[in-house]
Amino acid sequence: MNLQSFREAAWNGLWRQNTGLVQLLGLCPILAVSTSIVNAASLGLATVMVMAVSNLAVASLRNFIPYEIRIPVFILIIAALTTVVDLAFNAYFHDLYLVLGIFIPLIVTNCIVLARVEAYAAKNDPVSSTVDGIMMGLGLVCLLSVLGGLRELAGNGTLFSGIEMLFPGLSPISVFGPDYPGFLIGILPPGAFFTLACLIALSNVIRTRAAKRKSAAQGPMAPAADQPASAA
Amino acid sequence: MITRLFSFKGGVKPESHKNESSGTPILTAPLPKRLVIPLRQSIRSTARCLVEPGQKVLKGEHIGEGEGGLGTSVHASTSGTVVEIASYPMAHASGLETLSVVIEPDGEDRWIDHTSLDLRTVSREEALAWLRGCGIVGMGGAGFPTHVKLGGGRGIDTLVINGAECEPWITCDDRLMRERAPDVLSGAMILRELIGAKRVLVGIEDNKPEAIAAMQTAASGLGDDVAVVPVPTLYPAGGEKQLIRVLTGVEIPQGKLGTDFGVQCFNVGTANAVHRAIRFGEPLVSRVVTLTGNVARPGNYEVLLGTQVSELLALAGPKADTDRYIMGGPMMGTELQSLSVPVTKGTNCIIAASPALFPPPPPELPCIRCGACARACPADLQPFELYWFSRAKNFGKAQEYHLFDCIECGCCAFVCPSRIPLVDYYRFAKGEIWARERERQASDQARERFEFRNYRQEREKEEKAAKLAAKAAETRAKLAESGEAPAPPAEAEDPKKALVAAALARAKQQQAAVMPKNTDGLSADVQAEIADIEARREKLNPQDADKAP
Amino acid sequence: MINSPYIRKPASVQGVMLAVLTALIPAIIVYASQIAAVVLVNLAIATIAALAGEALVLKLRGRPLAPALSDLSAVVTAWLLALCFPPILPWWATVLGVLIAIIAVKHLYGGLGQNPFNPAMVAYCAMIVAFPALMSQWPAAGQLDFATQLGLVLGGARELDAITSATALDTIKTGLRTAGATVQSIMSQGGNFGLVSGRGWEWLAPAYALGGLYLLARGIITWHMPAAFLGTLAAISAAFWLTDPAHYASPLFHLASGGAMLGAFFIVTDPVSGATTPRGKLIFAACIALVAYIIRSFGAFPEGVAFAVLLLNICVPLIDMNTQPRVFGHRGDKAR
Amino acid sequence: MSARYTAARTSVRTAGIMVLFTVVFTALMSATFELTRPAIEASALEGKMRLIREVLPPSSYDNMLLDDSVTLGPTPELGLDQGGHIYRARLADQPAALVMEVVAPDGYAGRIQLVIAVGVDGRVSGVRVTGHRETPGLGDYIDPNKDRNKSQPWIGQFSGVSFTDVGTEKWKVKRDGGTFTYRSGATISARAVTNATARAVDYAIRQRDALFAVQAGGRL
Amino acid sequence: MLTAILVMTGIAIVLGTALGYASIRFKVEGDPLVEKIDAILPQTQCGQCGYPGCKPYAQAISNGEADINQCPPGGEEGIRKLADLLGREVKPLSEEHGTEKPKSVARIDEQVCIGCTLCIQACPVDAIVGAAKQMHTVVAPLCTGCELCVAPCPVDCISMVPVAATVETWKWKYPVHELRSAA
Repeated sequence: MNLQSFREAAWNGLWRQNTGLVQLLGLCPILAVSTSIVNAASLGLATVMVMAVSNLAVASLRNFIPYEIRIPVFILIIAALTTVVDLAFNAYFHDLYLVLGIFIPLIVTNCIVLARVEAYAAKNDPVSSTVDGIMMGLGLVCLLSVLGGLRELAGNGTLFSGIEMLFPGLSPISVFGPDYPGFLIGILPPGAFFTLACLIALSNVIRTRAAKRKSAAQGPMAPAADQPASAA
Repeated sequence: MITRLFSFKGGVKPESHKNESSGTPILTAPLPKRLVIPLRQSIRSTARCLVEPGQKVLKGEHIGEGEGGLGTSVHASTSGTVVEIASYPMAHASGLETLSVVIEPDGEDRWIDHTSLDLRTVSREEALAWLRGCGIVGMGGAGFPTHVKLGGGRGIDTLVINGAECEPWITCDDRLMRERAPDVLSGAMILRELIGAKRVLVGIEDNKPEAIAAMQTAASGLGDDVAVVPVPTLYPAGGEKQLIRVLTGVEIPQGKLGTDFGVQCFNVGTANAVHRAIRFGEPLVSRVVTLTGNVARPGNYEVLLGTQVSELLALAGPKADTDRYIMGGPMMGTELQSLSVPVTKGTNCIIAASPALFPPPPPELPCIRCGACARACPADLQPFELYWFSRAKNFGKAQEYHLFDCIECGCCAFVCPSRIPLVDYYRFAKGEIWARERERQASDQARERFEFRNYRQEREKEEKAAKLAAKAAETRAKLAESGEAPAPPAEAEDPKKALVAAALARAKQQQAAVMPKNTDGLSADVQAEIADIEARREKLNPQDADKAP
Repeated sequence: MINSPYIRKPASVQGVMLAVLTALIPAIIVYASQIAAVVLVNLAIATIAALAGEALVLKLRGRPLAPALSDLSAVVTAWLLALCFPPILPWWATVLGVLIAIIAVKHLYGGLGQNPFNPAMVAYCAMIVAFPALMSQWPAAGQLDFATQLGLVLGGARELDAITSATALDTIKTGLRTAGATVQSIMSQGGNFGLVSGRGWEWLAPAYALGGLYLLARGIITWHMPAAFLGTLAAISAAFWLTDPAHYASPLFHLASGGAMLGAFFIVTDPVSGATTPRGKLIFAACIALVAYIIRSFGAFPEGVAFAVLLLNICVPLIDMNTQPRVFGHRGDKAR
Repeated sequence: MSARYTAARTSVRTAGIMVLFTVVFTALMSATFELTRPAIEASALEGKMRLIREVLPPSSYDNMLLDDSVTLGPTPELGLDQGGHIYRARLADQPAALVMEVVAPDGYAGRIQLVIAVGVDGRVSGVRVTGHRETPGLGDYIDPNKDRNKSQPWIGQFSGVSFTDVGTEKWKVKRDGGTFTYRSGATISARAVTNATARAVDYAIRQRDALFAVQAGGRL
Repeated sequence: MLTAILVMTGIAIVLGTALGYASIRFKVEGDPLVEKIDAILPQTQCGQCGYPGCKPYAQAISNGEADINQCPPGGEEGIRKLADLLGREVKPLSEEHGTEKPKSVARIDEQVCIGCTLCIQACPVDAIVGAAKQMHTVVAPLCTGCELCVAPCPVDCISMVPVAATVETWKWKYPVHELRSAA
């Protein structure tokens, strides 16, 4: 895997095909756990782990998996890896496990993981598949962190609340001071929808601008490559 | 006879503005300098021209033969000379032109021979053919051929005569009923005879007491089953379906004829025309037209069909600030794009509009779904839903919400607080749906023909191959007999190519011959024949253009 | 070229909205004189915020300002919100609520006529969810002087335990959780009750009804929605009250409390987000009353009209689609 | 379709591959489970201990608190319809405190679950909310994690209080004429916790001897 | 641990067998999608898309060989409908396949026609009548305006005449919807 294709995979995962912003996949955990940066990033990292390893496993074994039973086998692999992550969280980050609760096992049903396995790992070599899994996952982590940060900030006026669960000794930052009344809707479920909608709108604005600039630079005949995809 | 009145939902009450023109008696308009008689009197069909330029015609002479089931005859409105048969703008929202016969009156206004028809001696079919020959159509505006409407059958219980005249400003039917009530009722009796109706109901809006009085006086001797019924003034009570509903309680669905429900409805003007056609044998050559609005002398005029609006308007004297003219009423009429359009059988009113009388619509605002349109709709539709669907070009949904039940009466747009031109959207959607239907039919036909052609070519190829194989087998058999080697198969295309080349050469010759229009060498007879043919072609061509698909 | 019809009734959106504003005036007078005069300040704040928000979005969307600003629809939303919010809500909260209504609910969906939800009610719900503490501080009628009210609105101390009181609905709801409490015992002990409902507040109900009757007379709203809403609310509360008068408040209490009258005549009847067919209107309003009663009696919030309106807003397409009126002539030939 | 791919052959082949994958990955899962079991159990224990530490200082006892428990049947005094547990803290084999599971049934949105530690002297050592459904941002200040006032959480006012400092008739929220504060707009949550605390202290004082008398792991 | 593996193996056997069996047994043949695409195409049969008729083009789209923007007579609306049907992005008409033109019909200049029948053979919908060495004429209502007859004519006597609106085919325009500022 050369630098060029690595860069390509990173760009795809982090921005162009961002799972949350563009593909709108896996919204259930995105919305449910993004109440704070720590929660959001933790679940995101768990997903990265599952994605990277499942992509690696599927890409390595892809020649042994018949077409007819590929979905059950993929699910089996993902489920096994998720269970491993779930148990590991339970054992070593117990407090976080209590917070993230149901959402770690739910990684199994996260469309992002199965989508990347089916669309990428099943057709590519193990190294680039692993990179793709990591980059797609990191794209999700970035989105989740921003979402979590914004919601936390709006709802509580803090950042990194719950950091002590990961790194004992560190403490959250109170941005607006103790008198902040708290725009509570931010950390309630509707706030997740509003914030994600705003982020998607923002990303679409950026993409449209970029496409316009690109087509202006290349002349009117250039195809608009970075058109934001319509909501699936 | 006491008639129980029903009501329809919705409706609006615009200011009537009837007094402007209803006060003075019907005047006969002077003979115009020129008559432009369109061969197409309604959008349904065009009549075939029976005259040619230079021909002298008498008043009432047949100049156009109706074609097809919905065609009616066209007649010369006065005596004179046909000067031209050419395309002239017609009174239609499109402003398109149509083939018209232009007659220069000779000033004598001499009638062709005409006699009355004794209904007792002729069959129903003959009577209907007579009306068709006299060019009688509905005079309420739509111009539907009367004989077609009458031909529906005899199981009719009620004949409704429509004297409601619900549109503001128009008073031609009002004046007609005041002045010629016996004629109108005589026509009604003939119509009743022809459809065998048990009773006749004349519906007149109660804002025309004089007309009601005149008609009641005239009807007093006609028996119990002829009644003149005042109906509440509520636009569009004069809509055919609405009037039938008010008088009989029967609702006629879209696409259905009154005949199926035992009701038939005719305009008072039509009844008058039927009276003249049967009792005197006069074809329909004139009608009463209201000239009103921003004019000095509003009133009603008996106008020859084909009189151009510009000439007619001079009688009423439009005021200086008139900015446009509306043909028909302000609720359903059309703005005239040219003043050279002629009066046709369906022209009931010409309104001179000024910004003061008809202010331009204020800016349009978004629909707030207030439902005022739904409350005003006489067809019980949800106009705002139709508007959303039409605007979004979601025609399937629009049809599902009964777009074609809309009678385009304009009530919804009249009441809309957002001043949305709702009816424009419905007209657009209907036109688009019709156009798509035509396109779909054309494409289905093309697909079918394409597939058949492929099938045919395949079959021909197979047949040819079979034939060739048979022939080859035969030849081989022969050769086997004679012991000769088979000759190489001749180039199949060759002879054809040669033929084409020869034809090409001939054509080039011909073209060279045609190009300089080499007619010098021909005899006078032949030249005359050529000229004749050319003239005929000239004459045919404009009509072709009008008929083009 | 202009097509027919060439004449129009002198009706306008502005006129409709003006009538709604006029209809609110009796209630505003009662509110200002009986409960808290500061509501007038809130109305002004909300109006300014609404117009400014509307102008801002129109500018961003590249739309002309004048027609949208002059149609007064933003002012109607602003007034309704100012009347729904607690009168001593800080000014910034009022502004925020109004901006949510105008920007997020009205313009993000395409502006006037396009919003599937009632802007005022979405904003109200968003505020009560986001700032439950602020949104549940109501002054006891006539206990605060104007200067204190104004001070609370414009900022300053919010240690309010002594001067605020729960609304009548809230008092009944929370009171009933104490063992042995009955509606009668709660109403007789609390000083905040009048004849049938909250002291002072109960006079708002007839004032709203008066405005509603004006709208009915003007033909701005039809009878369907208020009748169905109030009828259903009365019927269902009567049913519960008759079975257990100790634990369910009377129909009169329900009709005179909270947002019942305001909802019946001004909120439920919002044409943009409500049902439009005659039968649909009846179903829509009746279901709102039903859901509102359920939330009031069994839900987590003391007042449920706003949530009920939003829930039913979602159902409007379904209701409208299935209640299309019979079109002229589509009955067959059944002459009466 | 060649004879190689009949339905029966394909079925056997796919089943075989399925089994192979299943065995490998199930083994992986099982192995991880076995590997992490001790850590998970330790974490669960640690979780409980931390909660107890929050209501009872570790210095005040020296026994294995979690092993020294009493199982209660339905106990209306503590709001325990289904029964619960009480842990006994001892210092040098002498009774030191009771850590009780308590339920306040009359929260605004249903039951509020509490853990209350009461010393042998009847003094509250600490109160923590372990489960509730109070309105977010309004009634949830009873949970110190949700309490906006981090330096002096509302629940802290019960620490170190006994019936001798605050009489039973004053062990109420201020609105009901007692000593304990509450936040405006959410009296009910505070009232429920306060009343439950009072009942728990009363129960601890009255049943103290009986409770300490029961054998470890026994029932009362 | 053994129980877990045994249970999972049992499930795997059942699922694997069932799936393998189903994959052979329930194989779907044929593609009704082609018909749906064909219904959207204008049936001009002009071949501008690069396929010999609308049906072959429909087949090609369905197979993923052709793009949806190769049909000039269908125009933008056709592309939009195809995009809707296939769940793809709308894209502008591909210029190499031609441009959208107003509907026209072929007209044979009868003075010049030599009766070679080449146009008759070229017409995909049999809309030209005539016989060898006889004058030909176009049956206008059947003509799809595909222009395929124009090129083969050896004497260039065929011209495309745009179809003019008549009272029957005239349509009301889409109402101009603009928000003007109040005066």
